[in-house]
Amino acid sequence: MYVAGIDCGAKYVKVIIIRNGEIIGRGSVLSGFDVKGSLNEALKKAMEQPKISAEDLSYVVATGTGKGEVDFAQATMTEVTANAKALNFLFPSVRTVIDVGAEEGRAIRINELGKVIDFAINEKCAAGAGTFTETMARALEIPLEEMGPLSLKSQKSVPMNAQCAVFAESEVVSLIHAKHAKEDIARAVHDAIADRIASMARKIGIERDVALVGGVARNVGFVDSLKRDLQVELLIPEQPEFSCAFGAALLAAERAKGG
Amino acid sequence: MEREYWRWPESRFTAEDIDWRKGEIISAGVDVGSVSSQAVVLVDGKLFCYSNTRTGADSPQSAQKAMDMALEGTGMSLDDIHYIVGTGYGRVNVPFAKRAITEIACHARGANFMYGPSVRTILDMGGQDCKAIHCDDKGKVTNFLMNDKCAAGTGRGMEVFADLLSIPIEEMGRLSFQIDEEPEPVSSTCVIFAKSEAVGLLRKGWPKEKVLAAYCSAMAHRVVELLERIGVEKEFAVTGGIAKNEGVVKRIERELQIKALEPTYDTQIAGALGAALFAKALVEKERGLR
Amino acid sequence: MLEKYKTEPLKCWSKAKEIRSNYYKNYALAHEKGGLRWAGGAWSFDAIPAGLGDDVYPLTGEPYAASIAWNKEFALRCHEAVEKAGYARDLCSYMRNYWGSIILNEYLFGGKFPKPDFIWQDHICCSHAKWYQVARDLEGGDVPYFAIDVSVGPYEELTPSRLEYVVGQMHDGIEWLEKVTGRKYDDEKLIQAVLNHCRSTSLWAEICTYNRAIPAPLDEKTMYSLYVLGTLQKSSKQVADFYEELRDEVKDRVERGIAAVSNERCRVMSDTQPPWAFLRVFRYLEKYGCVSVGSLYTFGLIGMWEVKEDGTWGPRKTPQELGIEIKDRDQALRLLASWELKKPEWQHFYSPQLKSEMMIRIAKEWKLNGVMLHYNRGCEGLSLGIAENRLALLEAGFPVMIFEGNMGDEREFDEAQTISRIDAFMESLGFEKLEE
Amino acid sequence: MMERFRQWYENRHDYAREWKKKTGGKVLGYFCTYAPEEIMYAAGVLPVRILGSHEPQDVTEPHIFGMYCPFCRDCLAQGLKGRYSYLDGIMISQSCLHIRQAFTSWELHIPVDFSYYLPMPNNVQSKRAVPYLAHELRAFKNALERWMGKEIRDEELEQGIEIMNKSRRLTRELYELRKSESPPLSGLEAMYAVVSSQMVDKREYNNELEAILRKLPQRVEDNSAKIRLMILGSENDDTEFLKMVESLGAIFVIDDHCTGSRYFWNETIPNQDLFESIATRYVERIPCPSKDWPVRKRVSHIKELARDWKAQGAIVIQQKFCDPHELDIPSIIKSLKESGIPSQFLEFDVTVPVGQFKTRVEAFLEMLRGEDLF
Repeated sequence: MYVAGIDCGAKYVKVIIIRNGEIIGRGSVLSGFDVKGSLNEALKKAMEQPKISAEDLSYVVATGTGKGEVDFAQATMTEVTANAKALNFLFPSVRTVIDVGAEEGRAIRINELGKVIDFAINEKCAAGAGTFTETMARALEIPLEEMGPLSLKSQKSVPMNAQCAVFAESEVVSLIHAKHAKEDIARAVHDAIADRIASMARKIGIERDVALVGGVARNVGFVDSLKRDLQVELLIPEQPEFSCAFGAALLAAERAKGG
Repeated sequence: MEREYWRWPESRFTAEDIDWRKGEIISAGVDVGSVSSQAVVLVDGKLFCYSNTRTGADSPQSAQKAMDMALEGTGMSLDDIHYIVGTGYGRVNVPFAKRAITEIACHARGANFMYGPSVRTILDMGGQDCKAIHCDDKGKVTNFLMNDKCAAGTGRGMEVFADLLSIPIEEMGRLSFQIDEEPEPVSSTCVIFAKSEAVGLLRKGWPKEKVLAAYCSAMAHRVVELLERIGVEKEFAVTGGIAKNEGVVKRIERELQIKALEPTYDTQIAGALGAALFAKALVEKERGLR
Repeated sequence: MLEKYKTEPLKCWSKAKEIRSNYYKNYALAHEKGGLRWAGGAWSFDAIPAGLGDDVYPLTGEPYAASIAWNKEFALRCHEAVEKAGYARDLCSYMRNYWGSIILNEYLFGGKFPKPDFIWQDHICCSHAKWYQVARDLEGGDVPYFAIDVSVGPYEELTPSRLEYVVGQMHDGIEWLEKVTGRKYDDEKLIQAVLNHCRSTSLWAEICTYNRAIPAPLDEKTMYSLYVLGTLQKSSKQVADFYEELRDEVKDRVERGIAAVSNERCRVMSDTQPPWAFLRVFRYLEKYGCVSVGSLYTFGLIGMWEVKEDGTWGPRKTPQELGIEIKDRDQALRLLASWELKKPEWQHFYSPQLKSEMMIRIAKEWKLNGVMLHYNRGCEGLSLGIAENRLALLEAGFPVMIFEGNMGDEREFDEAQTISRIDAFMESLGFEKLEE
Repeated sequence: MMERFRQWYENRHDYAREWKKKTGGKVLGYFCTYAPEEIMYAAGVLPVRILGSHEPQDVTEPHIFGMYCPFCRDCLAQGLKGRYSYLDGIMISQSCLHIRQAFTSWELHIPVDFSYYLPMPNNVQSKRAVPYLAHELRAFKNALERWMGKEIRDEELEQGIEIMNKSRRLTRELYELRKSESPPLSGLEAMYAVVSSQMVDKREYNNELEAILRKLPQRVEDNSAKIRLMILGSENDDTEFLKMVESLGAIFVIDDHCTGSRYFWNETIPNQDLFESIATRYVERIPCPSKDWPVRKRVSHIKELARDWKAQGAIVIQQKFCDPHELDIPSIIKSLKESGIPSQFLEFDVTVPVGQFKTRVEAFLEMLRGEDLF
């Protein structure tokens, strides 16, 4: 029996297909503005490997900002619950989940059963972590994927206002003109985002173990800054951006069994 | 490689009718802004050549690049220039400049040259900040106001939208009028809010042009708020990169019910031009001419 | 959708609407009747100017500004007018709506903004006395202004000297009122107004107690339209009488099992003023069978409470009920001051703990499943200590969801995000949508 | 010459710890300059103002909602990070709601022996304010007596008043020197002096300042060509900002801050009832805007300062979200303009975007300088 979890995120559509608790297919596609089109494409990608067709899916659960677009889903769930489910399955010891995406960040406290105890989502004024790194990479004239490794070379912390991405940007411009080294600025950018995320996570209290998921978890510079800030080890699943989709797939599996 | 929609085309210009070797005073201004840099060279106060280029992560290099590009093919070298004034965010990092003067003073002075002495209110929309400047008939600043924090990032915001919509930045103004009727503006407070609103609208099926119109009018609205706080005295002119975006400028004019003066030069060079004019005055001072 | 309970509209509804609309009309038309107009906050002691005569009409700033917030187009014009005048956009949004209405010279209910004959204010937060200081500037600088400072600490620490400070200012205020209006002050009218004040506020608390019932006879969205009368003129006989009528109706609804939300199965409370332009958020809760039964804000801004013998909260006994006879001005003022200083929604200005205790009490006594806190960027007074309240509620075992917004400036509210938070919160409480 | 003040400011915590070791006394942290330090000195405790550190922080989000001013959050962060672990007590004298939250959260999460809320009246223009505050000051004294386990006698109160008055007098003398055509000290130095006086034993501060005042007139410092600026607004100990401005050919000659002149301007004039004397001082001092109503008394005071110290321009700063100042600034800017003093407004956070502010200030100075390049 095949089931799927679909995460219609701000930037990507991600699909996970599982059978008997095992991931057998995944697909990720830039969502663009034609969400339905991207959705079909991502689904197609995910079904390539197991060589199945949409009719073979006995249950589909959708999550993410665009979950309403998945009209063939039997159920929907929020990213908060999806993450809780996924991480409880992957790392049963996890009590705090931090999820950082392109636009939104969230922190979730869960118990040993994966039940959500408390959660926080970044406020309007602290949005845009992902976008911020992108524009800053541009200002520094380096490819986005080099931002992380570059910042690891820095030995110096440059304080920067953290709350708002736009204010932070004007500080970055000042730093550039004050001739700070690129690696120090890259680190300052990551420190600022980490600071913002940590601030939100502290709201719900950091209880170990702590997991980090979402696309930004792939940025080694950010991970380093966040670890330093929170003073905890971070468990990061292999494909951290698929965590919500996986959580949704887990729910789909339960439902399919008649749970 | 992916197309970089956000990038303004670079440009340069030389006045073919001027023989710089006959000039008494050769002065230059270099404006290193947060997004773009310009160099302007004047020969006896007449515009001889200029360049408009992208600012990199290293301001001295950006200054050098702008200067090299302006001088390209003119036969003039740095040593031929009597005085250089630096301006813009990176003004103190212009290695060959003798003095730094703020972009606020330079834009007023440059606008006075570009638009004539009747200019009283200048709106300079740059990459990071937006400034409303009052000046007298000589282009001397009498008052100025900068955007509040929440309205920062005007120029960068346009770039974000160019990317988001995959529309070349220089096309944005024109396209923003290809709509049936003016939509409600998106959030006028903040670039980040505006972007997330725009994504929502696009997913709802709004055509790109309409989203663009909503953003341009939000920007215009935000700028008008700034202008109204300082007051708009005639004549009114717009300088800086976004002056090239008719989608914003026309909407500002519509809201203010005032027509902005028509530019005869590349509006982005106003700062460097003002700096070059100040450089000329400084040479005259040095030579005891004033 | 599953309908567990019967519901029916409130019979008093149209009367509440009528009182409100007459109130705004009377203020505008006061001069035509030879009367006086005064402006001030909803926290000001409106019983005191009542001693100037029956033809003295108030305009309280907060409810007026909240009405503006309902009208998005007008509100936005107000904000922009205020920003243009050089005032910061992060200031109290009620205050900005109110100033905007003066600057634009437009009265929300038609015509030009009616200039008050005097300002009668009190000072509770950083903005209150300053609000009308600026309003006076905007009105041309010639409106007589008086404000009373009530910042004497929490009620449980009230001392004779602290009370004296407030009462002293009240006495000064009456002298001042006589001077600026040229009218003779009538103590008998003051006494009546004080009694009405106590009656209104005690009755409102009683009305709120009926919401302990399952199903709740009122939902918070409805309560907003009812408690507001207390912010307009709680010292008027009309408001006190209305609350009596409403009390009877709500009591009857409980007896007959009439619900505000027919599928009620989850009960929450909110906190602080809601984002007025987005009350549909409360409607959205109903998709989950969730009802907000009130908040410390709706219960304790107008309602006066005390701990009853059984340890639960009940309406504070009025002087009438206690058989106290008010004989003179001084006694009336003392009574009024000490009555008001016990306002629940005032205590937390001194310590978030005092508020947390009251909120936990409500959560227990009103049998709540969770709490939705509105982190209100529009009001620094009522958002004071809200983060600590959140921690205390969690500690006490009540799940909490927070959402950021602004009561009067819709630019600071993100509706889509708030809806998705509600989804996540409901999921975490174990509820699924009853309908799509 | 004035290095000591900077050292005290930068090593405030070491100073306090040393002081405790040396004297065996108690240190009482206070949150707002309405705190009656006279009574604390009379009680033999060291009053220390709790201030922030100007570093970005991420520990206060669970406790204070982000719409309150960065300063109050910065203050609380210092407590949460344990930097004030030597405090034996804390107190606040009522002023704005923002800083009140730093106090109430501190009370909850960083317990100390002694914690006191003094409900300083807000209606300082009412005749009821002095008798009421005198009463509250007595209550505060009683609380201190209970805490310290000793009586506070009138002589001690008189001494407390004298310690405070002396530091006020001396600091005013220091400020008088800034009226000179070429002020012998920078605005930054003046700021270090005043802010450090909020952190150290005033007796020690008085001795240091007395010595400096003897030497200062001989100091050779040519500041005559600099643009004379006034700085005013909310709490400000942003030394980096002052340094930046004064590096651009300007000098701050006068201020109106609670970390500046507003703190020490008025003296306590002792009369028969010492509590009433102290109450009168705090009721009549140059007000924080949160207490400046119905009349805005501070506006005319600011204009006088600008006139007497010959300020050519004013920099008006405000902590982000500081409502009391936001409510006065438009009227201050207007009134300065009417008396021919241009101003430049800047919104402060824990850290400021130096590049952008530098441009604004430089352009402002260019305008004031009016160099003829036209």
